[in-house]
Amino acid sequence: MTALIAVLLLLAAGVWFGATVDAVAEAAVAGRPVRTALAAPFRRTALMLSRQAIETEHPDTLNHLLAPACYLVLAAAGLSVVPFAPGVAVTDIATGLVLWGACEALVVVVVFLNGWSANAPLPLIGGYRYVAIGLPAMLISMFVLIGTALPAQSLGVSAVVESQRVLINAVRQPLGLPLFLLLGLSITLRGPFNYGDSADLVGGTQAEVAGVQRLLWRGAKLAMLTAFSAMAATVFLGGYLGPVLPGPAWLVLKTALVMLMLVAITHLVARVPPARMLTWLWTVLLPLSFVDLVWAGLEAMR
Amino acid sequence: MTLSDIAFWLFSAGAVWTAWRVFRTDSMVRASFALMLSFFCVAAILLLLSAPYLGIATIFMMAVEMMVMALFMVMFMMNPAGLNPMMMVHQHKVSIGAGVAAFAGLGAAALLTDLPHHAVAAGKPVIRDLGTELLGGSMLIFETAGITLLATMVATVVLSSRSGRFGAADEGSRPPGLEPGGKPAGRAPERDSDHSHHAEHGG
Amino acid sequence: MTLTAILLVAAALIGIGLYGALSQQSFVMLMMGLELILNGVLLIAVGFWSLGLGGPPRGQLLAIVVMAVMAIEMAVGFALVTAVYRKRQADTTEGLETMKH
Amino acid sequence: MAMTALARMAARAPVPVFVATGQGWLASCRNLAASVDVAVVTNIREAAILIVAGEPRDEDRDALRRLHDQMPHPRATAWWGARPFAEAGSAIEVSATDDPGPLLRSAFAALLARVRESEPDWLPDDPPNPWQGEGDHGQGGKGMMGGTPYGRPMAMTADDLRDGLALDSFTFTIGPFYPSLPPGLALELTLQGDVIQSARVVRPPLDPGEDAAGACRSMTVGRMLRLLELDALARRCEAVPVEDRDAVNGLKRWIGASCAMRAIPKGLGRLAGDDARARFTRMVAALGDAEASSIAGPGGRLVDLLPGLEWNEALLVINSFSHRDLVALAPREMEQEEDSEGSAEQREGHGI
Repeated sequence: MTALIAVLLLLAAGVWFGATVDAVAEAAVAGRPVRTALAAPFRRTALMLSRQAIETEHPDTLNHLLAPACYLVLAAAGLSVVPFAPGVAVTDIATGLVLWGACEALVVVVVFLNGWSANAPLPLIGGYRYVAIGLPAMLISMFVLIGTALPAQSLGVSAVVESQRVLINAVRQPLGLPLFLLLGLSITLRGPFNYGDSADLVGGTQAEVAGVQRLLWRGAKLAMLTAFSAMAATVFLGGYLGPVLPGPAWLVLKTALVMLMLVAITHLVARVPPARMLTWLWTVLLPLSFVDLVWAGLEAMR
Repeated sequence: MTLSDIAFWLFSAGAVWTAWRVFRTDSMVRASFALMLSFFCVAAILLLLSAPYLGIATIFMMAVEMMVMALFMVMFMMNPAGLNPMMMVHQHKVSIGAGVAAFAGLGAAALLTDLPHHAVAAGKPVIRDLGTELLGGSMLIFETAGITLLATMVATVVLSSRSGRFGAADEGSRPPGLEPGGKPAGRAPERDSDHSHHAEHGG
Repeated sequence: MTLTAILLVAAALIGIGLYGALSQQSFVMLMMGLELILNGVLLIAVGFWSLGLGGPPRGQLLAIVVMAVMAIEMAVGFALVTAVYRKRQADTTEGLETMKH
Repeated sequence: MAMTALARMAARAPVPVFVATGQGWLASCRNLAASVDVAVVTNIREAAILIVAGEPRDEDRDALRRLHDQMPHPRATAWWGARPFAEAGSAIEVSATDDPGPLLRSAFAALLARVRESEPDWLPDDPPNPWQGEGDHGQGGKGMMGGTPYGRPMAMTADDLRDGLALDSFTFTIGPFYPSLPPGLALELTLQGDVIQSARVVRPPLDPGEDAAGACRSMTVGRMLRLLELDALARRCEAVPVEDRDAVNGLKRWIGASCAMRAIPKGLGRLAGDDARARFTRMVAALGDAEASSIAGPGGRLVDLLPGLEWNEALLVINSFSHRDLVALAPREMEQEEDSEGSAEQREGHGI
């Protein structure tokens, strides 16, 4: 029960924190006043709530409503495997990493459905494009995650945390965290991996959405950012492990750190055209994840 | 009736109903994802059957597979959204008969056979068992599956790519002669080519 | 939740799958039927493993093999659809009246 | 009328505006980007106020009406140095020399407080063709292929440039207000998936005139950065005061550090020996210069560069040319001009 409350609290706090950091970073890069950016998330929320929701011509209504809701649920489900302290997790199962992987895979489905359901060309192109990039990105993350399971000798997330008592995985498997961050950008549709909601398609899967629907999708994206950051902090940065402060505090701090990194990358690094990214994913990044896996295996056998 | 019994019947009903919807919806994308939901219901039953790894792995795999399925649906169907009614069937009555017969036969077999009763002991380390089996006693089978998948990948690329060994796949190709400069071996590709686009989709 | 109940559910899935595989003209829909049959097989395998035989490790191995078969069926199926479409502009089984090039 | 707390909160946000640029108005639009009162959005679905900046061309008027009707309620239109249409009821009129910021802000607050009425549609909300009633299921024709559901003809297969898999192609028009294209340019594109099979110029880009070269350049670089998913940097670029050397040099450093140049594939859109990356690099280097830089007589046609390119690459190629070069590269094509008019698949600002 405490774990469930903790998950919901962390999600809510993460959505607020993510929105604020995002607005501040955007204002800083855009050369606009940073102070008003602190209130910007609330104002934008109010603005979106006071606008009409769009209905396109003959949309797939069921999926149009389900997609943002499912995205939010996936964020919560993904976060549920993260332990806040020894033994305190909503789903403390021996296959936590596989469950997280299933959430990743379903994000691809949800984003595609979001683009599909509007029954309009630009969202559909966005959805298609996202599938092409999102699937290989997800494959890479699975290899990287299996790498972290090797020293823990378990697919359970708690065991992965405990295996980092001496040395965190970010140091033990130096390729792991950077590759995993790519997935984070991909499943939250951000910056260099924003192929679903991209600007050249005037918002891609979001091109035909306004009002509450837009707000929901935005919120779900930020919730997923929180869930991913907590997962990255747990699997690569030792999660709740740390001196002096209590365990949950460490987890929150590390989560915030990962979120900051992702937000910075979002606004500072350019995105390459999809065809080029697809080539890189299959020919450079996927082999790199194999190297990471071999590295992790050799290290675990030591 | 315990809680897990109720869950089992709910998921069973879900699995069968979504499976039925696959062939009854006009929208091809919905059909793909109805199939995905059917798999998810079965995965939930697997979880109830104390097979946690298999259950979650099924969800993981089917999410990806059905995503690809939906893509191919949109690609190849001329009306993927089902804006027009969609009923592309042949030998319909025979198929219904075969489906009913299969269900009746298998169902009768299930009801009439004296089935063994020996449930998994609670607390059995099933995931560890699976791991040691995969990489221990049955390693050869597991590796064979892996190699087969690799072969599948190669075969898939060969089959679907345009550039063939002897020319573009859609132009028809002839292997070169058996001796250098000789007559091309094999039959000349026919130039009839029923390239009437979507010729098959009559009313 | 008895083994008989599980086998009945699996039989229903296999029945629907067989109907789909036999009746659908479109290749992709046909493959959905095949997938459903395998879905039923997976349920049967795990059902026997869990309730009938007391969880022998090889039962789970069989389920993994079934999943691999599904993946292979999908991949080869789609490759064939693409190859046929390239040549014949057709995505239905009637487009394959002849195996000739 | 008392505003609700929600509306008060919303009214403090920068006014989301979509700018429809008309003749001779390119330079003034830059000032909007620098204003703290407004946030220029690139999607009409996000906008609350449509700014018609300068008189639209006669042939763009219908497109503008369609654009307006895509804006979600509550909405309004501001006419900045332009004559309002007859159907535009209570128009916000801003004279050409004024800063529209304060007026927009008060109109926005009035809209949210429901003091000001939201504008009704300017065009009838009908499907382009009747479709209901025919066929077994009222789908507008016989069988699965027949009819024109919702007035759209069924997609038909066509040849494909990428790998010859002849799937359903899709023809539609983007522009003249598409945010990733230079103002005024409208293209009719035929797509297979996201690969462009053929392109035709429906409307040429607006001619900016000699004195707007500097402003056009920062707008073009801004569009380019947005295509590279650097929205915040694009805003900085659009708002940067061109006479402030430090600010401009700082901007160039930001752009360099973001790997924007290296993100563009080499050899993309090669024309007269230069590829898109080289043109963009030169354009960034020339930021802050007032005089126009142009490829000396580029020669060639824009529509010949596009087929075979993926959507994002095609937009990168288009925006790698300076506005003046584009005017030369994409001249008005006289034949079939009226053909696409009234076609069901007009997409003006963006999607549907």
